Amino acid sequence: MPLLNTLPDYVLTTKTDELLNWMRKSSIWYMLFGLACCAIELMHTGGPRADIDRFGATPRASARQSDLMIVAGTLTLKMALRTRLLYDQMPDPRYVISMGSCASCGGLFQLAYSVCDGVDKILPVDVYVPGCPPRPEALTEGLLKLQEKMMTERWLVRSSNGNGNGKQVAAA
Amino acid sequence: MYLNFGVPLALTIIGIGFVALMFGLQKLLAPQNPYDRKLTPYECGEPPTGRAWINFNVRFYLIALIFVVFEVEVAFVYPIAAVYLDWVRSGRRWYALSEILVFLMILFVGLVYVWVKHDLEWIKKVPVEE
Amino acid sequence: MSAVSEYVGNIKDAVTSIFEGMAVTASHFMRKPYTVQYPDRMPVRVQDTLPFRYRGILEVDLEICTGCLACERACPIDCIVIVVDKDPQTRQMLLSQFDIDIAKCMYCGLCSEPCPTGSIHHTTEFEGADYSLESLIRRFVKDPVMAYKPKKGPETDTRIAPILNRGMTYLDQWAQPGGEKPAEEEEPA
Amino acid sequence: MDTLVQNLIASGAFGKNASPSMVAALVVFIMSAVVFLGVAFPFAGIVSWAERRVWARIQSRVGPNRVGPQGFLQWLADGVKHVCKEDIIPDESDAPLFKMAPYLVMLAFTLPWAVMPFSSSLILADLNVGILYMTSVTALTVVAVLMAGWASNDKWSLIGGIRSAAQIVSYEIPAGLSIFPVVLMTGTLSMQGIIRAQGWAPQHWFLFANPFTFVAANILYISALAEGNRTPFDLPEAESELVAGFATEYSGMRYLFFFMAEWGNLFIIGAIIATLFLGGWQFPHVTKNVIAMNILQAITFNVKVLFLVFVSMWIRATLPRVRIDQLMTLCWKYFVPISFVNMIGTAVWVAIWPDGNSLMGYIMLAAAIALAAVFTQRVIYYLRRSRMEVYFNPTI
Amino acid sequence: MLAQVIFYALAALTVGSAMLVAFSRNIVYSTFALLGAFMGVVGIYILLDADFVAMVQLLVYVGGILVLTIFAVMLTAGIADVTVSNRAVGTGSAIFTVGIAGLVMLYAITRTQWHQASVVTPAPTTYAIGNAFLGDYVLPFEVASLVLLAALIGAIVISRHEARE
Amino acid sequence: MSTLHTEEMTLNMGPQHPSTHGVLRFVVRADGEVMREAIPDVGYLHRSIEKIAEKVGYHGFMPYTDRVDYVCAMFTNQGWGMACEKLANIEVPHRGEYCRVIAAEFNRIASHLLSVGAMAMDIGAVTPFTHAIREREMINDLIEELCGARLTFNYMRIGGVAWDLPPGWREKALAYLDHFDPILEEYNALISWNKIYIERLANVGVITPAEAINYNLVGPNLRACGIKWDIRKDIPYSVYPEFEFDVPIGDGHWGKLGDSMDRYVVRIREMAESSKILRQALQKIPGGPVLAKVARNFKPPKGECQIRLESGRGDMGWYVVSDGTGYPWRVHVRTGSFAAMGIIQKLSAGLMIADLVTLIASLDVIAPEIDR
Amino acid sequence: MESLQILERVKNQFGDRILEISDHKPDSFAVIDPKAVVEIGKFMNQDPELAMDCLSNETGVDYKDRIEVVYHLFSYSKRHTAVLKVKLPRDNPSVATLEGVWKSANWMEREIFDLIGVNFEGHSDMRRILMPEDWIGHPQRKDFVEPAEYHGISTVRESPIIRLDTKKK
Amino acid sequence: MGGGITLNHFLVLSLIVFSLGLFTVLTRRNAIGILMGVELILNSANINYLAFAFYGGGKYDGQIFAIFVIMLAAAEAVIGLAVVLAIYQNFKTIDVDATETLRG
Ligand code: SF4
Ligand code: SF4
Ligand code: SF4
Repeated sequence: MPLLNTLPDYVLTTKTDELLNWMRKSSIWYMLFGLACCAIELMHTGGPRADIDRFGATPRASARQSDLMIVAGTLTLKMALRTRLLYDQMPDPRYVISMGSCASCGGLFQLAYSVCDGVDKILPVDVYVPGCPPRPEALTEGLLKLQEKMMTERWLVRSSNGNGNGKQVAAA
Repeated sequence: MYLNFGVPLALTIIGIGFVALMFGLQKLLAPQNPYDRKLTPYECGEPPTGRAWINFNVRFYLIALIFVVFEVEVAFVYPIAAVYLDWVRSGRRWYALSEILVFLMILFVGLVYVWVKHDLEWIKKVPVEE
Repeated sequence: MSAVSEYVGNIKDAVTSIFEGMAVTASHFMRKPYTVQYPDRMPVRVQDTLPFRYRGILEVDLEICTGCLACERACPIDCIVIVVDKDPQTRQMLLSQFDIDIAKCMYCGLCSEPCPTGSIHHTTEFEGADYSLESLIRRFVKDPVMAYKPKKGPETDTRIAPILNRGMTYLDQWAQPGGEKPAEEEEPA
Repeated sequence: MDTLVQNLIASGAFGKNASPSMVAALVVFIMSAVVFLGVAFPFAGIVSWAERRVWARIQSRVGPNRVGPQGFLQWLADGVKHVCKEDIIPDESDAPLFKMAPYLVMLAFTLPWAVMPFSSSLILADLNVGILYMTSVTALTVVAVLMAGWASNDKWSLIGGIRSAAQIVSYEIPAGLSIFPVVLMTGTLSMQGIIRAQGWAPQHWFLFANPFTFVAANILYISALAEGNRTPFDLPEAESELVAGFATEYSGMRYLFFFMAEWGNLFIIGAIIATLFLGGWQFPHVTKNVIAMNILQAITFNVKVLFLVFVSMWIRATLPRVRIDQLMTLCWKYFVPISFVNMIGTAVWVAIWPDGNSLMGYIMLAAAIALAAVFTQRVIYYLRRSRMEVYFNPTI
Repeated sequence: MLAQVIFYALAALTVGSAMLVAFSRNIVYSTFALLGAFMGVVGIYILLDADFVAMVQLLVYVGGILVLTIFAVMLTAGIADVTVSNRAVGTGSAIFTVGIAGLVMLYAITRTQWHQASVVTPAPTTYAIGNAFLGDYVLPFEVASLVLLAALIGAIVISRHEARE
Repeated sequence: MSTLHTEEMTLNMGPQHPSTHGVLRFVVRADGEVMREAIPDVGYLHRSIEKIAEKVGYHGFMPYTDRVDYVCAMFTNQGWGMACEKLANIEVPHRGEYCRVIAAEFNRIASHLLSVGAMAMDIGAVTPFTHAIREREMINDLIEELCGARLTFNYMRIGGVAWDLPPGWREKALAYLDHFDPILEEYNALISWNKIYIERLANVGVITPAEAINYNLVGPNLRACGIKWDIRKDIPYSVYPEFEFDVPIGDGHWGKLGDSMDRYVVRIREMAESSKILRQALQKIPGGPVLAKVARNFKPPKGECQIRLESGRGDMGWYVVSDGTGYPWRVHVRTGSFAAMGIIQKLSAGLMIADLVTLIASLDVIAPEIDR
Repeated sequence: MESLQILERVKNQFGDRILEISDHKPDSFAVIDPKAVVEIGKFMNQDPELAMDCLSNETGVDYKDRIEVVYHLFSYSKRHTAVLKVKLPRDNPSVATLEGVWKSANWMEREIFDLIGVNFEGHSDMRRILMPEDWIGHPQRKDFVEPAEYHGISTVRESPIIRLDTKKK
Repeated sequence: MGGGITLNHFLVLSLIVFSLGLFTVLTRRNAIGILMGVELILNSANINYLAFAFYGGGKYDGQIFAIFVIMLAAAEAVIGLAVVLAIYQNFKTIDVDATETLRG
């Protein structure tokens, strides 16, 4: 029986939480999920210049082993359903970074008939990274923002704010 | 000797215990939030088509057949390889050598046979469309 | 080529080519990495190293914005919203809203080209990641300000002069392809 | 270890009438636990971090450097993260087998440490079938992988599992055959015996004993890589083809165990090679002190092993992946016949020079040094050739 | 004492897995249960001071035959629907036959007075076997290789005509 | 194996699959490791750019052309520019053409780098990929300084280019080229002539010249089949006639003519050619304006035209119908990847799953170019 | 050969099946009878003078009153190009496929079917290629209206910026 | 081997394994299942060999026989499974009864 968000709020438990969060945030494995132009910048982010591996973030091919889904690019309606399924197949706790204008709100493709304007229509998004495409440093900054968010999460300690562990997304 | 083989036993227990311990820890620390769509097989985002438990290709199977024979042969050669040096030292070298040679040669014939009969090749023929 | 020599040749090729490849990787092992340790472990901020033309997040100097709406018209996807109206008493153009949705913007630069004063311009800033879309809207007008009136001759106001100066240099160096005159933009498209 | 037990009992540490078998069991258990938790498990983690760093460096990146000094604790972070991950058991899968596979994999990874000869006396169990034991326990991996691949009920997993199994079993043949030259020359199967038969000086290593052993060493190394599913033989985990191979459906801890076993096997591969061909822990007798001597030997052994581990990382960063049919061709048409030749050649060699031919050792050593020289020259050539100072970014 | 514990543990493993093999309704489970049986037998061999044989068992059975069997199962059985092992002989009659045979042998075992020599101290067996192979048993040894060759070629020939078509 | 009736298994490769470049999907009907066929399923990135062109004006469409083929967006920019110029026949200043060529050729190198790098990664070697990315970073630095963006350039305008070369840029570019040529050689030593690599690529996915033309393959894929055809030489546009360069074509040196290895090698050699062109262009770039005067509300006369140019993926056609208003009536882009994708189903029969990956990579298909 | 000459030659061959030849700059084209598409295609492909071995582009255009399918033919051997058009009625337009002559027509026609809604008779698999199978309507038509939602995903997104209207202009 | 483990222990153990193997052979209709049963039987035979060798005073003949048995088992498995394969691809089933009916 998992004892998540059950323990009372002592120094020890909070410290444990911090440790766990710190460990978790230092090993974010993101899913290889490039959709469009931003995918190129995603590759560059993994590449030599802005080496996101410094923060322990390595790409994984399978949704089962990834903690983070970087939605990099235009989300078409045809792709949206698959994206939802992929997100569902990721194990909790899981996070989503919406990279680029298209993923955030459809961006310049709001005029298009076949584009789902914004990934937040189908997934809960944690961090929005503006840019078209965001340069690798910008994406790195988005990752750091996500790490900050993870640090504020309550893991074992009972969570007063609604900031429980992960996002227990219900079946949809 | 029992003492020596106690070590693998101990390692077995330790290994299994370690894994079990870790799983226990995970039970404690990890969230559990299964729902049907999460439990579907991973198919690159597509809903799965067809089942995975199917009759697989025979190609690996022939490899395995050949493998077992040579595995046994390896198992046979170990003891004679171990004593070979003594026999050489005790002056019966050509006898021992010929023994080994005969044994290996017979199996080498087998390998050559399989080779020339093209049973080592990976047949990349397009299966006929029915 | 006979079978045997091919057999041997294959082995030879494999060994030599792999040898070469290993040499290359070894040499790379000796070189220093090419990584910019953004954000913390680097001498200068990345923003300062970016070229002048870099199209980062948009910035508006309201002091020199004439409220001509050229940028709003030029933007293909309407992510600029400007509300400018005449003040009944002082017959002045009053800018009461100037919002840019940087989440929607595609950083194409089409808006800053027609701007007569270079008021709207791209900065080298790219860090804008945030937790919500609302916070990605840049609101420049806190309370209504008067639109800038281009004067004949040089700018006199000491407060505005440097800004206008920057704007003009920006126009010259960046935003006026082929010496196209801003005068042409006035006619409605 | 027997001696240790006798001493303990004699010293009466366990009271007057301690049953020897119980004491022995206790000692064995504790020692094994120490070796596993103190060496095997941390090594598996650390090598994963090391590989990421080495790999990154070769790709002119930096690699994980934020967790702890130079990111040294990255492996710990990964571990804890996986403990905190949800553990998914797909409902299509065959739950019992799905759960059992990680246990088997870990078993296959733990067992070989029993005969790991760290030094002249630091060895858990000097089985007199040591090397045979070492090779045969890897058989468990095959079953585990097949189990995982089948139980996942996922196509990628199935293909990955079957590929992996076929590959491991095939390469057991050249591996086994390549061990024989050493066995023929030493006449023993025990790890310590094999090491004792060599000297500390390179020309006394079996690597340079004669041309056949040199080839055998290389074949054994490559085959071991293939058995460990390492590039260029990482077809089962071929990310670009099969998503994550037989581990596609595994998440959280269960996946981590496959991961760990793979890294940990690197050490075992290195140990086998170092023992059979690189003279194991052999170190010149600089001191009479047994403790100091053992420490020196342990260091020597580990240095050799780690070097081999590094080489495997290096290879992984260099080579592309072969196709399954090429894999089989390489095994059956190149390695197996060559190993046969090796074995026969060594047998003849031993028949002629039962005590080895020291001159040959020197010749081979010289040849190896010449090869290394050529290699260095190439490396320097490439270093000179490229002008990496052309970076337009002042921040580098 | 300890020896007894270990023996019974191994025996339990062996028999348990064997029962799973015999009674499991899913042939895949039977196949993987075979692994347990083999491992238990390996342990028994070691108890019986036959380390080399144990290793060979591990190498050949677990590493070879078991894998081969798993492949065969994966290849032939439409695995998803082989959860039933329909009976050739009725279970009742089978149990009857097996029971009779078992009882007879049990009787034989318990009644017979085996000549038991004094237990020798365990010694490495590899050399002895090797010497035997090169010495007294040289003929069977060579014949063995011929048998293997025959098996190899036979197997290939049998499965040849579907390798070509 | 087929007499053994091993059930065939239907695999979904993609849409999220590491090997498929961008979101493509293949329904693979495989028998064990051997494929019976792989049916491409595209459209996961259909962003209706052609329709958007009818909503935003001629100038406003320029940024969208970047997204048609983001790996080498310069060519799409140029294509749109050329189409509009042909419609309204506008004369592009000489220096403007030079700027276009320079930018475009740099972009071609970047595009080919990504292609060959991704190919190496699909075959399992990650280091070449990261090295290619590193080189791209440097090219990006250059292009960024030129036009202010790394990927979606929006550099060209109808009637020329938006910005002149910044001061000191030529020297940097030349310095980069000096750095690039050795890197290319090193890259070859690292991966191209690697035995395993050649074995993986040779004799895989062989395309005969006739097929290539019939399926309307273009660019490197066409040249790999031994057809010496390059728009830059054969239907000259821009200022390419002023440069010395030759067109590398495939010669089945490692396997059959027109196999994956040929396609790969053609790309490698084209990078060297591009660097040649760049050196010449940077040497003899003339002075003058870079942008012709074009009214901001650009209204071409009624009519239609198609232009073709040699993009990174080969012959790219822009078909524009104008009804005389400020908005184009119909825009259609004919891209290389679209055609290349059409041939995969035919080629895939009898390959292995691993080969499908290399086949896709060697054809260098890019999702947005297929779907637009 | 010049484009116009090519069209003339075809005209001589087929007479009144070529409905019209326009030398409108910059690209001249010929409008042909929809029923004759295949034979004209075959002719232009096989005729040694023309040798149009490549159908480099095929696309559909929706003029509000009619739908045109445009063929851009090209010859690698002769290095000349020609443009053909067929005019089709707007409600269920249909024309014979050129897949038999040029393989490249296969996907292009699928795209035209998907986006414009021209049905190509005899095409090997006339499925949607870009849009999802369950999509309604042909987007490239001028009168296409974007559906409000697709599988529960609404396709409209209001801008987060509220234009505060002080007074009407 | 101390601890009061006698020869009979091993014999009984091998007897049980043998009976189970026999049972498998009898009841399985799946040819592979039958082969598994045979493997079990051979294992029990080996246990006997080794037990007798062990308790019969340090002679190694038992072990050598065991090795030969293993070899034969392997050969038998190879041939057997090859036959299974052949049957399967001739009759599309490995149900032994079915094959009898199908034959001829
Ligand atoms: S945000 Fe821009 S760069 Fe990213 S996918 Fe959308 S259009 Fe492409
Ligand atoms: S940069 Fe482009 S998209 Fe952004 S506001 Fe300006 S014109 Fe609009
Ligand atoms: S174009 Fe410039 S001056 Fe005109 S409204 Fe926009 S920012 Fe102000």
